[in-house]
Amino acid sequence: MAANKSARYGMVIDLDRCTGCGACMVACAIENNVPPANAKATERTGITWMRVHRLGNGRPFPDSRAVFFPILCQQCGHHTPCVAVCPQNAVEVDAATGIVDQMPQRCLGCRYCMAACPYHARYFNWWDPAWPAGMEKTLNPDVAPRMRGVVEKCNLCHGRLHRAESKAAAEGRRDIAANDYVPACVEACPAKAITFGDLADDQTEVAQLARSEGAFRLLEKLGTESKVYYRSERPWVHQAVKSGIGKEPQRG
Amino acid sequence: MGLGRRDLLKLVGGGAAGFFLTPVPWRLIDGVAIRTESWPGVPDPPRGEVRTRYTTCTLCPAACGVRARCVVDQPVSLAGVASHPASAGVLCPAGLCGHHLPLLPNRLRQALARKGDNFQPVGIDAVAGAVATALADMRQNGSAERVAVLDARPGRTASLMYRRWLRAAPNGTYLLAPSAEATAPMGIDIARTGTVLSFGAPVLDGWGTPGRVLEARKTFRLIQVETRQSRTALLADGWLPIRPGTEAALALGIANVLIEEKLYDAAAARNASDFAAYAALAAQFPPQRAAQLTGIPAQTIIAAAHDFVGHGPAIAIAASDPGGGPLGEDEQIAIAALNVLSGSIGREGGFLPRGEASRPAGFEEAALAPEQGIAEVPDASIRVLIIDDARAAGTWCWSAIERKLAATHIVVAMTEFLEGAAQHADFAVPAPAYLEAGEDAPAPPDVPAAMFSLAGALLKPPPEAVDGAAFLNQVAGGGPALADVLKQRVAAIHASRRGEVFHYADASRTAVRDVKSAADLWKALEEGGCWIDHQPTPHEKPLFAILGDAPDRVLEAASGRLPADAQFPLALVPYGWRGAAGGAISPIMTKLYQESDLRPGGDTIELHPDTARKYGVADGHVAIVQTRCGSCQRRVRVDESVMPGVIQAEVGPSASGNCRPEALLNACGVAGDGTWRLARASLRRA
Amino acid sequence: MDRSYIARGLERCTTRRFLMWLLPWTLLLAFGLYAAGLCLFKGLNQTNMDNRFAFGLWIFLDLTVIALGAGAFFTGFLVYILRMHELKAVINSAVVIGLVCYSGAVTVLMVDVGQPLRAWFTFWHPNVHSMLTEVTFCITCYLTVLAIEYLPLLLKNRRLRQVPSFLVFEFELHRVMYVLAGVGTFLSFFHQGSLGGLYGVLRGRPFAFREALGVWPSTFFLFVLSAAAVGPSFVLLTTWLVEKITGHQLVERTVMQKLGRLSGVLLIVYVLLKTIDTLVWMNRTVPGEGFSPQQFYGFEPFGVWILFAEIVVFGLLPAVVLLDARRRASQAWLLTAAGFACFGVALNRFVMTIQTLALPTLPFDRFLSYWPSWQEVGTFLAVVAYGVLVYSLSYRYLILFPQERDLKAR
Amino acid sequence: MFPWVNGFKWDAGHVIFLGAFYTVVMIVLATVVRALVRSRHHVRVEKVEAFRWKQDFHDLPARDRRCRHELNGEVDSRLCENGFDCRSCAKHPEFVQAAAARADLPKGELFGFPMPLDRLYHRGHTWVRKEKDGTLSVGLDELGARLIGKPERLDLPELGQHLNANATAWSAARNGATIRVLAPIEGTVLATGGPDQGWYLKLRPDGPQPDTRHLLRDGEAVRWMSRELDRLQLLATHGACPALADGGALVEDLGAALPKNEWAAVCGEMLLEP
Repeated sequence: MAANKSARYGMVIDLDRCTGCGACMVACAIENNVPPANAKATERTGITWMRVHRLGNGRPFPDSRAVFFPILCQQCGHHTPCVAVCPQNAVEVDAATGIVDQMPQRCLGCRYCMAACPYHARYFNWWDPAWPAGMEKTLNPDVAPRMRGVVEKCNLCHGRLHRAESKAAAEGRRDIAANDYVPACVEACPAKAITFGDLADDQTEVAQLARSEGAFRLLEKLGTESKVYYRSERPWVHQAVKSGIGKEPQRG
Repeated sequence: MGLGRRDLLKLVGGGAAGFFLTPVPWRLIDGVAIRTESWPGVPDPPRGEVRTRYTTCTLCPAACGVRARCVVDQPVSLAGVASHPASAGVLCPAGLCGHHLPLLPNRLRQALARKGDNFQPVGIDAVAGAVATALADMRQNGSAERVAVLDARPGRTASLMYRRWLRAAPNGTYLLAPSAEATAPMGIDIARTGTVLSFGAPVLDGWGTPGRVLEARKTFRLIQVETRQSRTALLADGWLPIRPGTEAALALGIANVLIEEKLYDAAAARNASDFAAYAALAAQFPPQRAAQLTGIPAQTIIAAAHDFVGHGPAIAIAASDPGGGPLGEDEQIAIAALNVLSGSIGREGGFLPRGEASRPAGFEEAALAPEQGIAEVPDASIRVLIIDDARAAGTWCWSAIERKLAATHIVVAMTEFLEGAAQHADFAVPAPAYLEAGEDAPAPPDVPAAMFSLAGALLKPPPEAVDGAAFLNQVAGGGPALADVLKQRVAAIHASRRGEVFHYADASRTAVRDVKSAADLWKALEEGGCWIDHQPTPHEKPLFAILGDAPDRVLEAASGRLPADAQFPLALVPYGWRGAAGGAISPIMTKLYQESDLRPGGDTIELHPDTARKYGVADGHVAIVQTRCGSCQRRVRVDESVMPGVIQAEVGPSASGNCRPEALLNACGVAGDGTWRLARASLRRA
Repeated sequence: MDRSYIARGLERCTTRRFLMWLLPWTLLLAFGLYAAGLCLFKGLNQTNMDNRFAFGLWIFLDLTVIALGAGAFFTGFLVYILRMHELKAVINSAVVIGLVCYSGAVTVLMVDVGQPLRAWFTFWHPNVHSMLTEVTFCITCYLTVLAIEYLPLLLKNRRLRQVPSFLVFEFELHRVMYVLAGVGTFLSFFHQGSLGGLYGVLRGRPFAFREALGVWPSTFFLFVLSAAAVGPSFVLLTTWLVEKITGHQLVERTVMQKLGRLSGVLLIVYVLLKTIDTLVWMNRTVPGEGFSPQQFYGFEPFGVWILFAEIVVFGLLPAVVLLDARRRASQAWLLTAAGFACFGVALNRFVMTIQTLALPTLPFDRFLSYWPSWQEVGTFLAVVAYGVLVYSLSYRYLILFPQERDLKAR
Repeated sequence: MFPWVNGFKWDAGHVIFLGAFYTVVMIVLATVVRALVRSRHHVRVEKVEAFRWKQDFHDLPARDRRCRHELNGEVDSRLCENGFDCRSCAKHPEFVQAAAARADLPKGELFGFPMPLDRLYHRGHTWVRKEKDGTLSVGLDELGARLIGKPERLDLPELGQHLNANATAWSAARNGATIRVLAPIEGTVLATGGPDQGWYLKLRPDGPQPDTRHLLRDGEAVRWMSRELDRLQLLATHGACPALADGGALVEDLGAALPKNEWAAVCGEMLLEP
């Protein structure tokens, strides 16, 4: 995969392997300096770039089944909903990587992009980012914390991409090595449910998985060409995804 | 003159206008835009040299390898160690943010002594003094009361030191935590297992060594027997939603099928001295009866039995759930017996006897106090109780321990936080936190091969903090330091010339016999490595009794733990998740239970819609759960996946923070053997 | 005592009574400013908005208020461009209403964004493809225009016009008013439209997304039309309200009916196009995005009734009434119809903003509920109070209704 | 925003959008600046009073802007467009010719309301009298005098100041209101009098033969005055005041008779101040 030849980084998440442990969410928060919840925060005001949802089959005990659905920015590749709406170009699609990048330093917090995102993958800083006293020491030096009142979201661990790029540069390589750039959630997943890589390169495992039987994307018909694929062998999961909205979730 | 002034004004005005036509002011504004990034409330991450250091996780018995990314000396993120022989490059959520624990604001930084209901600062020597005088007093009038160490993390070198110290102490008693996983007598050769029949063990959600288990998941079939639709149940190949407290009945039901249909391993059965008695017991539980008791259709039971032995090697496990507590001893017997039938004991893909890293001289079993369960100690018999790592004891029922204490007693808690059992202690002694203690990690409970890894300290502990060994030395007035004993042990391992060293940094392995000196081995382990013995080879299967002395107790257990009770019609099923069920956790964990609904949280109960309707509560209501032993208040979540007539209650952190697990655990009541898995309960809206 | 500030020949209540009237509104304003202050200094966590309900009460009311404020540009357009002189009777009042609505809306928007200090970024790094950019540019420009249009009214104050330069400036401004009216119309057309586009472009919100006509979604034009349609109605209602409160007749009845008729004509066109749009949306847009329209109306309380209410009860009905000269002649019918028309457009804005966000888009989504916090309500009340105060002061000291004196003389 | 600011692209979108934006800004700016410049100019050349009258006249209700020839019965209905300055009116001479035939001898009073015909009347209730010495005296007519009565303060122009027709000649303050009185004709102030002298100003006309075509005379003046009395009565009765209570004789001092606000309004109406 290459940073200069235009790559299309994406991932395939195997829903049949995801145990819903939440390691990805924790690893993501640590990697990207996402602050702990304010005491008043709820599951609707928190910040979870990576968030694992639970989708039930809507049938009662003992036939009820559920699957865990990790949702992160789907990195839409075609009329990316959030990019077009941002009034001050705070969202950009990086041509080299295909990553949809949010620039918090330019965001004024109008939240239009959040209304635009059908995957609810964007999060607003409702509070000042606060770590318990002394815990600022544990912040990742590669990522700047965001201020109150701006929107943020998953950028496939930009810090790690830069690290990989500078490493490649230091070693005089033009392309970054596949295993040098792995987002925190992918690295952390105990079940190895997430496969990450360059979708543009047919040789990569991720590209093949994305084309494999049982792979699908959310809201495919919107034509957003998202670069996050899911796969499951379970027919009811495909059913539930096709039938779209309209089912109350089992939890919450 | 006036004219002059006008000209001047014109000049200034024109100049100003002209200035605004140049890029300069706009450039300035652009700069200002960037400046707005610096905002009072936003902390600035510390910069500095970035290093990678290695250690071993001691937050749970899994002892996963840890790769720490440090800025200078401060870890900023933790990750697994790729291809680690046990953890296979995996850390659990709790492990991923373990580096936050030493920095938590509620960290205990000096010794405290109880005064009435609250604590006051006190010197550690004063604590040691108090213990010493108590011991002296006991020695003097040779009382029958005991000195006990309750070890939340048995199997460490420090545990050995406790046991040796207790041997010398009056009626020294070494107690295992009620739900200690680490003490399993046999490891599991999971990589080669064909079928796992799990009775409520959170196989895929923090059981044994997660990395190892999840890696093997591709190859074994999983049948989950559990009341709750746990994460494991969701991903299992088969889920048997069982009526609470009837696990033994199902085990015997399955045994019945296997014996009736001659599907069991006759050879293995021959090694059991009391197989006939066992068969007779099983005969009392034909599928229909088992079905009645467990609520699982007879056909399903029969199918499960076939499934179980269909793809060998097949193991049946009944490990504990950190919140739900272990199954009762008798259930465990009934379940373990299935392994006799499947012949999985002592064979590849089944249970293999666990090896142990060589011990230094002076730590032979004979020189140590025996390991005992709390149940084995008579009530009101403990005069001095020292609890090691009380934080990990966050999910013990204090009532189980309390009843063992003598009328006059001293309870000393070695702990990093005033959490869990420590809240009940007379003295709380600050202990080094995770990443601060230079200690060893016990071999993972499910790994058959002996393992030994150092959990090297990445951080300096607070000046006041002392580890358990040092404290006991202070009490006894002298003794070896933990570090020295560790060195001795490494030397012993080196001397044994067995096994190999796995280096975290480059995933390479070196045979111990190729390691020049004990010092080199120590260095290798301290820089990040673990010693692992060869896989133990299957050996001659010894004679043993399945039911031991407890056939009628097993029968009783199998007839159902929860007799119907008009006053308390519901079954209360507590459960927890490893790493968060205990006391203090990283604030980042709020992502899991507060900022998302991934984990219900320790302030909720889950009910089936019908149950909720029946008791007049709805989603979001606050309800009071009442049992014979106590009650607790929790928010209701209605969930169709819950078994009707069951209250699921999570033991863990909660967004509201006002809910401590004790309230629930004590409400659960404690069985004689110190387990608290189930209770009869009633429900009403608060 | 402030006699000398009040134009000669206008009857106004005593200063004391006037102050008594101002008092409660001032208190309300103070309270609202406190609420807004909380949101500004403590952050938007003071509101009940959240990541899923990213927009709430404020955006809904902004859209509504701006739609109602459209009377300013539309009346201006009719008077200065189409030369409908009889509407001169309400133009001044319309300008004040417009000023109040727009300045109020912009203020609330300032509180609504997370980083008001960076509001100017939109001008600095404009993304010309964003509807919000269009809105921001147009509204700020138009607010300036409104301020300039308000100036002559102010300068015409009996005291101020004693100052020679004011007098002359007012005279000169008045002569170029048609230019400003033209610019205002241009700007209003675009921002009313882009306000509609705001939600129409949201491909990710199938409930709001509409097919594009040229570079704009159909909602762009529907919003322009509906705004123009209710503008006169709202002017009509306010005029009537002021008459009721002050007890003076302010404009000829014929003017009111004229306004009503204008509303009716535009409204009927709007209802027609809205119906077509809805049909296209149901049969083409929604299925194309992999949903079925029923799915959106399956969640109580937002059933199909809301669609019916919006188009028929509060659209077609008032339009028909306003177009019927006999009904129009009756004050009761006229005002009720105008009221319905305004409510209908408010309902439309509500559906576009609140209902859109409440609806789930993913299989594991829930239908969300949202209730504004007191800080949100307070902030909006501040705008209401501010509006009432500005209008009251203008009514007392400026000449909002040129016909008033003559009607009194009769 | 600008080519040198980060994010700007020379694509159609930017060019069109920002182009339109700058155009709008320019137009608005230009309009305002123009208005400012022009007004500044006018202030400098003292056209203020002219503008004031222009506006006042524009703001007068239609019924107060009737053409003198309508009052005179020469035409059914005609509105004045020249601010009552017939000298700049194209139609005026035609009317005069047409009326020339009709000659009548009115008497110098109207239901006991003195109306000396030795002077010319202005519609702002002032009169002009040519004196022997060629100067012009200016005063309030009987109606005006009774309206204003004894002012508490009187702001008379300085000597030597030049007045234009329809500019503010002087203003009188009473009952907390100021009433401005229009100059009937242009000229330079030679002397100032007051209510007691019977005249207010003595003016030197601009030319040897001052043009007084715009002023009312003889019968025309009488007819106008009678209409003015009707108007006053209308206003007064509207305010329910004792103006003509005793069978038509106008009270001596309306300023005292009417309630303050009422009085101010009536003065405004009668003295052509909107």
